Amino acid sequence: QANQSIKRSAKFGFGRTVGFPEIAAWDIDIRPDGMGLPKGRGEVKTGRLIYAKKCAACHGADGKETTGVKLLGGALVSDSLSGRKVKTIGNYWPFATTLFDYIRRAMPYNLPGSLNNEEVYSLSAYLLFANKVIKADVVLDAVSLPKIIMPARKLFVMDDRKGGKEIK
Amino acid sequence: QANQSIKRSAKFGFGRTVGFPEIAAWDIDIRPDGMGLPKGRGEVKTGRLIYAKKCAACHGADGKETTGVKLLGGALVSDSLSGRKVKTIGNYWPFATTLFDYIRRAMPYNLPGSLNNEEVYSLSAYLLFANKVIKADVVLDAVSLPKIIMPARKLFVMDDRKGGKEIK
Amino acid sequence: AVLPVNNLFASQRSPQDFLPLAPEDPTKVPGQGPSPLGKRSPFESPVRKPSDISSRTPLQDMHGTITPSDLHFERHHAGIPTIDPAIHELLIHGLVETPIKFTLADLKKFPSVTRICFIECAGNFRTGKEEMTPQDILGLTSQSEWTGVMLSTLFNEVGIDPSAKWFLAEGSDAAVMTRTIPLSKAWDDAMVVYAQNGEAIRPEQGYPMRLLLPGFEGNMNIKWLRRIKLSDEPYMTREETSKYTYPVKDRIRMFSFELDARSIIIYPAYPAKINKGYVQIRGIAWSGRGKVEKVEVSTDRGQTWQIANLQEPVLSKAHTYFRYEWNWDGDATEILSRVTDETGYLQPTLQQLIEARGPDISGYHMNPVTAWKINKDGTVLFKAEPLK
Amino acid sequence: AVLPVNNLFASQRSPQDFLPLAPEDPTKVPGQGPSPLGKRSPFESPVRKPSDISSRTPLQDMHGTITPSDLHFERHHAGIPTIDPAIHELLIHGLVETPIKFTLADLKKFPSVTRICFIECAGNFRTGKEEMTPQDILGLTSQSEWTGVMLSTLFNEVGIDPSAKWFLAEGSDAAVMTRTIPLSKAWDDAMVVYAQNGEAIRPEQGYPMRLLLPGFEGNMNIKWLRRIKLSDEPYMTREETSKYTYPVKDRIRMFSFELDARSIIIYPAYPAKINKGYVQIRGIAWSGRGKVEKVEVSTDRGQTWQIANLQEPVLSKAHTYFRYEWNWDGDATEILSRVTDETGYLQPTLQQLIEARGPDISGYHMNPVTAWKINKDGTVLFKAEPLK
Ligand code: HEC
Ligand code: HEC
Ligand SMILES: [Ca+2]
Ligand SMILES: [Ca+2]
Ligand SMILES: [Ca+2]
Ligand SMILES: [Ca+2]
Ligand SMILES: [Ca+2]
Ligand SMILES: [Ca+2]
Ligand SMILES: [Co+2]
Ligand SMILES: [Co+2]
Repeated sequence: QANQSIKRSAKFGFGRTVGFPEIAAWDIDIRPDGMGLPKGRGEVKTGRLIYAKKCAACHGADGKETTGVKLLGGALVSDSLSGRKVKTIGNYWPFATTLFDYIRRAMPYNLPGSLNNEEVYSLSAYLLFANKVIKADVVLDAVSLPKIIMPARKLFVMDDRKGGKEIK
Repeated sequence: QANQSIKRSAKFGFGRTVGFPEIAAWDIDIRPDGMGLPKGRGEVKTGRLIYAKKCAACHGADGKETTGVKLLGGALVSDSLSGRKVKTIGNYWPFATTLFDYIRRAMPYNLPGSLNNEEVYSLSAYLLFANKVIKADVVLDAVSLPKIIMPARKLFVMDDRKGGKEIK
Repeated sequence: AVLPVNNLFASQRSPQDFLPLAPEDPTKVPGQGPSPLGKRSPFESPVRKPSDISSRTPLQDMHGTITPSDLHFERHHAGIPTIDPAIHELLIHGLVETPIKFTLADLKKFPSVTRICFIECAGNFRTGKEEMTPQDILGLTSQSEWTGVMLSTLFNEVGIDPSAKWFLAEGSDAAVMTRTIPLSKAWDDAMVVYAQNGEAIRPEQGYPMRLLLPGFEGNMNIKWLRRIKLSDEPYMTREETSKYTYPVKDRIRMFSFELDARSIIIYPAYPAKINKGYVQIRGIAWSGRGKVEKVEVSTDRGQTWQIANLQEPVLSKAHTYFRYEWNWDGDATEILSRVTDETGYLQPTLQQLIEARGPDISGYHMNPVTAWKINKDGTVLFKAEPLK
Repeated sequence: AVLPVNNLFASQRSPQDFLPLAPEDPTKVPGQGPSPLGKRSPFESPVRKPSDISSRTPLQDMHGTITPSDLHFERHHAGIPTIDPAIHELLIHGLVETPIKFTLADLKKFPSVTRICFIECAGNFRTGKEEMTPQDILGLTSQSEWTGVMLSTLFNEVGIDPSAKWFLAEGSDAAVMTRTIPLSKAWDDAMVVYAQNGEAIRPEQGYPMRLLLPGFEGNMNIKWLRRIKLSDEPYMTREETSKYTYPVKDRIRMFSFELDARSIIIYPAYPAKINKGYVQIRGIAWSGRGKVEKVEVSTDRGQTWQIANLQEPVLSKAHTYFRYEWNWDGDATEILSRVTDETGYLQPTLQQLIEARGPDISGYHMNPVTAWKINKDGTVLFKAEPLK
């Protein structure tokens, strides 16, 4: 109904052209190839400390669900790919970059946007370690993080529904 | 769009059939031919007294507009057909039955439905007299009221627009 | 085409007014959680303009055709009654086989039907000064998605006597509002509606039920409907004789039900201020006689006319949104709109209406083309043409 | 088909609850005068059902297709931000010729467009017990008349690099919600909208501006939109990997944007109670892929199917109201609806979905035919089919 697609080369001229510094202030996204990852580095042991202080309250001391305890933020850690009942970073996340991006933009839930890049690298390292994706001594930075192959990566497929009659 | 006119002879059977007494309690309408007018009668001089008590506050002591005074209920009385600026019973109302019907259902504004039939006949008589439609000694009842020919009657015509292009 | 935030209600709210506090960076503060009922942003407060007897829809603020229910115009003659829907009944009697009373619950059992249409007060036109908004000029019209039962369904249920030609509809308000309507409208598209925009009809629009007569004078769409009486002749109630009648030359026209086609530009309109260059002209057009066929816009004082875009879907007896893409060269001018409906009727100028009806022309059924004056500084004023 | 007054929110309000006072005869008491803003009747109080993270539209109470704005479902991941529209800006950058920031006032200067469509959460399906209302089962869908600017208009303004294939959309809420969308959707029917049902968009729906992607997962219609970035590949954000993905046999399906066609009977439905005889079956049907082509209703447990009436106008990617006239003979039975959309897709049964996707079927993109059990006493219960 409303889609009179308006193609015009002439510009309306509304809005304000912006330059690099103003864009950079908002440009927080991270791609699977690492584009967007900032300078800085993080280690598992630092991450473990920050996690205990800023995350454990909502995600549990070890990031796992205990029977009978409802975690405010849900479980983040699982042991293997087999137990798919609880979807976690270890068994369900296809890209490690997503972890950095999401923690930086949205966590901790009560103080989103409060972590610095080093903290986010460290937390990512700790959570990947806790999920048995990386070893305890791996140091994460803009180069190493995107190289991590997540266990669940191979399970993900793009939508293969094509519309039409087929039930898929 | 929505007008799938549903003609069916079979009844749905919803609702409740009602008999005469229940209908009569609500059946207050009056037709120009007098159908619906109740028993009772009213005189100009009684009407004048009721008017002073129950109506004058909003419609003025003599029912007319005085320059500078805004009547809460507007003017009800005019002298002749010529001065059509203020539309009143005398110069603008085509049927006397309307007066009875309207006063009974809606007036006085602050206590609608509070007048008895005798009062309404009397007020109608007084207002028709004040508008020079009837003489001071006319007695109004179900027979005499519908016979009154209102001065404005001859001016009224049914809608003669026929739709289509014409501006009318 | 500057349409700054909060200018929408410029007439109600001065820039000095208190504005609510918002965090400098909303991405750093968790927001409020879900709730049973939503509220407007504290930065938006659209309002009707109330007088003693009516309130007007802020047409200039409408970006669509459905009027938010709490902004639907009001016109009542003795206030809004408070009605208990469990007690309220609708009586249908007179020239019928079986007089029946229906509760709201009864009505909801019948086949239901939904339609979108406008309701407009027959007295919807004001003029007089340049500083008038669309709301001031034409705010006594609104549009809703109505749901209820076809009146014909109810009439089939009570059984209509062949001698019946009219029906009286009566409200349950303190005016016990009454109008006579030709029976043919019941077999055409009249409805008794109990829902408005998906939910229960609002108190100002007749809760728990109202008559809906698409395209007919608003006043006839009796609210708080409690009684319908079939008759072989009209009742000549006060609202169809003393009111809702108007001089046409040396006569007074009564029983003029259909609202003739009309349109109004709602942007740019007073108090908007526009800039040179691209301006999207927006407005609404409607007809009580069917669909809008076309809307034309003039940006040169009515010398030439261009076709405006109509927002789909175009529905019968419904406000139809139109848009026209304009490049304002910065010169003072006047912009106007005129509608043609599917019966071929072209919205007249005030002059044409005066010619047709004589100089005593009054406030009812006035649908003249209205113009906005664009000043060189971009300010917009209503072209308030004198009635005589 | 008894639909008693105030049963609508039976689950929220018990009959013992206080009801407001109304005069015994409202024709004898002058009512309240006009006001700037209307209110619901004190006898009606429709409500959403809120949880910690969402609230559901009371579908069973909807008599039309437009959801009243304050009853539009909610789903947010960090609450509703409070945003000052004078400060808020939308940045479009990345693979563009000229990165530009637009204020709300800027957006309103562009050509505006209005369309009616639904927005539905991709996780909109709950089952589990018989005492579930349509609101409980499927309340995360609502419909509005949206107005704003075509995203293609804004993209033409910034100039899109030929290498761009995707765009990231980001919200200004505390979740800084982010999704990647194929660029083709921008050239098709994506919009940035600032108005909902005629007035400013509501805070829960993204005030002052949101992305509108007709037919796509609700979550992608980014609210409180502050940034769009053109890219040659998707970002794999948390919401398109950890969430809004679902097992299909031994794989996990991601980027499944279009919502397949579905329907639900909203009357009679739990907790309604019907009587023998005429019952109008009512419901809504919709498809993320286009128009509803037909809706079929079965009143015999799915053995035979009859065509339902569709409320006109039938719009693309829009809730479409359907009705079916039924005579209930008083026997226990099950009633069901199923929709076919204009692509020929027929709404599947739960069994068909499980066959297609495997036994690990999850909460996203679940659109099975749902049935209501009619008991001999006229009570209605949800037929809660087990997921495995
Ligand atoms: C006050 C409670 C709270 C705190 C503290 C908190 N989180 Fe969360 N977290 C949540 C909630 C709630 C969600 C789900 C948000 C949503 O609805 O999208 C979540 C989601 C997540 C997720 C996504 C899980 C998934 O499978 O999609 C990650 C990762 C995460 N948090 C990491 C962290 C880290 C790291 C910290 C500490 C820096 C932290 N959280 C602190 C409440 C919390
Ligand atoms: C408290 C104020 C008030 C009082 C007292 C009052 N009226 Fe009225 N009257 C009004 C108002 C206001 C109207 C216009 C109502 C409307 O908006 O439709 C009116 C209208 C009328 C009209 C219709 C005028 C026309 O030209 O259409 C008549 C006749 C009338 N009143 C008669 C009476 C009579 C007789 C009484 C006393 C029994 C009375 N009124 C007492 C306020 C009042
Ligand atoms: Ca980046
Ligand atoms: Ca009678
Ligand atoms: Ca009216
Ligand atoms: Ca010029
Ligand atoms: Ca959603
Ligand atoms: Ca049977
Ligand atoms: Co009126
Ligand atoms: Co969601």
